[in-house]
Amino acid sequence: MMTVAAARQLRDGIACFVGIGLPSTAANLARATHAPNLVLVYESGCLGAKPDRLPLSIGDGVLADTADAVVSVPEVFNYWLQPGRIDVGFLGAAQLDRYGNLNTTVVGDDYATPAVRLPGAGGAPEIAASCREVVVIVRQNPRTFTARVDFVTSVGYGTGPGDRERLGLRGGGPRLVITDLGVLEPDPVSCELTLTRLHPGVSREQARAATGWDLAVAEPLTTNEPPTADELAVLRALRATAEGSRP
Amino acid sequence: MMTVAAARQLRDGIACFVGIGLPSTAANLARATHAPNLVLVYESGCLGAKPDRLPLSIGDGVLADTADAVVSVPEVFNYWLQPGRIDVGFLGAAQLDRYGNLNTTVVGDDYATPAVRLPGAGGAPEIAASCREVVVIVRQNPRTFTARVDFVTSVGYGTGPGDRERLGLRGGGPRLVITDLGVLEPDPVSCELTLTRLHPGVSREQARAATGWDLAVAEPLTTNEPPTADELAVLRALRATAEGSRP
Amino acid sequence: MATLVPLAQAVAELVRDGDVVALEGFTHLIPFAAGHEIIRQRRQELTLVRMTPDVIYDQLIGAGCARRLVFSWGGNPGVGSLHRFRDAVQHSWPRPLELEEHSHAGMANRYVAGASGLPFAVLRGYTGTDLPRHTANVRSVDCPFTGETLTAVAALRPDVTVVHAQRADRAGNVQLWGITGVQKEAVLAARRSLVTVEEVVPELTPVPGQVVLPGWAVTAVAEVPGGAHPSYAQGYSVRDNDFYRAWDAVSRDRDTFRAWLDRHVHRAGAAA
Amino acid sequence: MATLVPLAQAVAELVRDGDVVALEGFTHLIPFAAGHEIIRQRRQELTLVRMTPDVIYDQLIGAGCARRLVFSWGGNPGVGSLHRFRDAVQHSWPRPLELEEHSHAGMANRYVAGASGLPFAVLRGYTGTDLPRHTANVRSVDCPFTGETLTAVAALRPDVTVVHAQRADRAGNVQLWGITGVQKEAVLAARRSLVTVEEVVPELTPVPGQVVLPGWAVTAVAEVPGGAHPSYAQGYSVRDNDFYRAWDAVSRDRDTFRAWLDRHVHRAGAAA
Repeated sequence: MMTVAAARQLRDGIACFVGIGLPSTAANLARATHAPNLVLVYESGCLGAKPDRLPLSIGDGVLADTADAVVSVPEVFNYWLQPGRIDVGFLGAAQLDRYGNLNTTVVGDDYATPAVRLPGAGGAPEIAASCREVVVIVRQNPRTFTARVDFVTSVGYGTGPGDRERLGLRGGGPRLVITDLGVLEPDPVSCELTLTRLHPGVSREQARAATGWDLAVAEPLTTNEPPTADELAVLRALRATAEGSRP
Repeated sequence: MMTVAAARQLRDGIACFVGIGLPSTAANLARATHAPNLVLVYESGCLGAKPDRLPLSIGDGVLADTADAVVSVPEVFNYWLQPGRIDVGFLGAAQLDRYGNLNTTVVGDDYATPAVRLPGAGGAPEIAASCREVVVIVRQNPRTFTARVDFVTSVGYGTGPGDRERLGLRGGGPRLVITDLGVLEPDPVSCELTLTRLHPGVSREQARAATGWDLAVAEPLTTNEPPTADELAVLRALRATAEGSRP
Repeated sequence: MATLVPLAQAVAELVRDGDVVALEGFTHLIPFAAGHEIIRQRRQELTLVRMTPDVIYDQLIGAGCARRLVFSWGGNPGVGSLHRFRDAVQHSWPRPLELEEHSHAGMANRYVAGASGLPFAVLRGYTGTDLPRHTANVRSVDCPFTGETLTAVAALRPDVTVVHAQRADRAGNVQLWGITGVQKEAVLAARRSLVTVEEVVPELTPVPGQVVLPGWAVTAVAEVPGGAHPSYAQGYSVRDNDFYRAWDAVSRDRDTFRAWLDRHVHRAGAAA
Repeated sequence: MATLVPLAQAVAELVRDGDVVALEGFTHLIPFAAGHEIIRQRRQELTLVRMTPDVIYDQLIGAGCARRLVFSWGGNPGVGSLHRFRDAVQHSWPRPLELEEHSHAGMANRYVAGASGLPFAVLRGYTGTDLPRHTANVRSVDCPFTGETLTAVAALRPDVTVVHAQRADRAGNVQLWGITGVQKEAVLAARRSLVTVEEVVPELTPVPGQVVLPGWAVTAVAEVPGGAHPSYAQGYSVRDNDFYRAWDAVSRDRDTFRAWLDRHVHRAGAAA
């Protein structure tokens, strides 16, 4: 459902900066259903990749083979991401706070001796800064949805309204957080992430219990349409191409 | 003779930044005679061009067709010239002073209303700054060899010893000035251009009379070997390929 | 997604009086046909930007389209001077021409900064020359790590960049190869862009040395076979060196130039 | 001009204890064989630099070659964590590992600055994150034209960069294509460079999407067919995804890892 909900967010014809895993699956699902002209940009330098199977890594050969252009890594960041040419950036996180700030670096209070060492920043800080909007895809539980992230790897709305402008971040910031329970959106005034939609069969109490802060809930709170038969069929077919990679 | 003298300066295997006209002819003469592994770099982005005929312009198709690599114009300046990877840069000029500073911008006292508007800087300022050494090829007469250039387009030794270091210029500066009368080299102490060699049949008085300042002369003053039959034959053959372009 | 439109319409829509206009192409792939269309539509007060203003800018300047020229080398490559350019600078004919001049390295980096969404670029350049005295767009910047002083150049952001390429597909993806110069940067630095191409093809077969500009990064594409003449399009045509040599005589005299312009640009367009 | 030498000799001559060493290759063309040779030659106290330290750096770190890691994303792409990397950071095994971490954009620009002979590069990045607190190589710089504050990153200048490519000719000209990542910049930023190639051919036939590194910009070339395995060389091999998945189990346990290293690196080399 996370993947389907994410795919539905992608309008046809926009340019989308894609990481591997769920974002790549969602983007390719969108391309195979309602958004055939979606432009997939991978940080490996593949612009307009049109993979016919799910790549296991962002450097998979199928991305270069099917791209409109393959450019260097400095170029993809400097000429394509940085000037704001990308409409939507997809990000995941190990921790996220109420303002959509993301941590993919370390879990624990001390950076030098972390409880868990995570992979680090990758392209995320500049994707979060420069894409016109950001969609976060992350499973919702109190460990991940935390009042304070241990490390700010990528900035959402900082400490609240006006922070992005003060920092000179030119992209719009997180527009949606899609979880396994529902969808959160920033409050237009406070920038605080607010539960706006639930997936079918999920209750607001479940979502609040899975959040490490006092989660605001929109009124009315709506429920997402369940995946259509077509979406599920395409998704299954896509995953079957991925050579046993994790969903 | 200028062309032959310039070609002789190019050791085999070095990388040489070439402009069109005499420098290109000289570099290709060298490649066709004693320096088959000379690397020709053109500011159009052609690295290691091996033209079989003289190109009329630095963007001639034969340069791209025969190059080891064709790179963008920003790249040729940023990755190849600027870091000091080029051994020798060839430059011409409309005016040159005793410290080898060059003018290719305007003749006349007032920049805004010049007596003669010249083409401008092109790649010259950074060639003069960054190549390990510079060879200037220019016809010698009092109008060109002037006590003060009307505009410093490219820096030689500035106002004298230590100036290049003070300005942060990392290349070595003009090592040779090759004219239709002979060869000038900077004095190792004063940096002032000094007549060190004459072409056959030219007198030191002719050279001094063709110079707009009191030209220093080295002792002993030697005379260049005349062009060999082989050099002349290759040069004629090269020029015949240039579709009637000027020598 | 780039739209495929006729050249006249593209110029009418994208190039406006007073615009900062860059026509790029480093000796190769110079967008002559688009330049002629700008002359035919009698654009005025343009700031013309180009690393190597050569014959096409000599024509635009002589036709009176330009108020200002931003450049790094202005000449007829392999031949000599640009007489219309010199006449404008030295005698204000047909109108005064303001100049802002740079080195190639400076111009290239100004486009790089523009393409990168940065307000400036850093280089080793200009130091000790008289160039920075005559422009506000060259300054110095200190390295925050070493303290070393380097040169900063201001980003170039043309209102519109025009380039010529070999091919495009129907989605407006553009493919060029051979000497590709600064075209990618000039297009990406601009607010709007127009690419004239030798041909529109169903599919862009990959070519060694190619640069591909995705259609979503280009505003408009116009099919103009031979649109780079007298420069050339590698794989399609060779440089018309005779034209460049002949231009010297045509452009020396104002009347000869005007007659040439009338016959080969204004009336050529009217017939088309 | 690059010299053609056997891999063991190239590593012996070019990679020294205590060096700053960059092995680059963005998922594609990762120089595994060269990394294994560094392990076999038991290099110590290296500062390892790489945008995406993945399995090859997990092996180098687990083997105890590294004192310090400079990177932007450390993981097993598409699989999960790097257990040797985590063990070194979290438990100092087999020795403590200092970290300096950046974003991809920052690392890429640090190489660009190194390749360009500049002490720093400018970008929009890092702002508001906790990354700059933990490194001295990220600072701010003010635009001398607009006054805007931007981010500066210090140039990377590795002592030696190692990359893998598809082909070289006998003059040491190197050709790579497909995803070419940051390899050109990493080679040009380094004081010395080693390129392992799938094959040495008499002539480099041009290929679409190619990057060519002229032999005079490369120190040494070593022919190592399959030298990128388990990553891949487009046109020669496909990525061994099973190896990456299997690495997760191999690397979780110190003894399993040591046994693997002994068998597949140390003894493999001795037999060769």
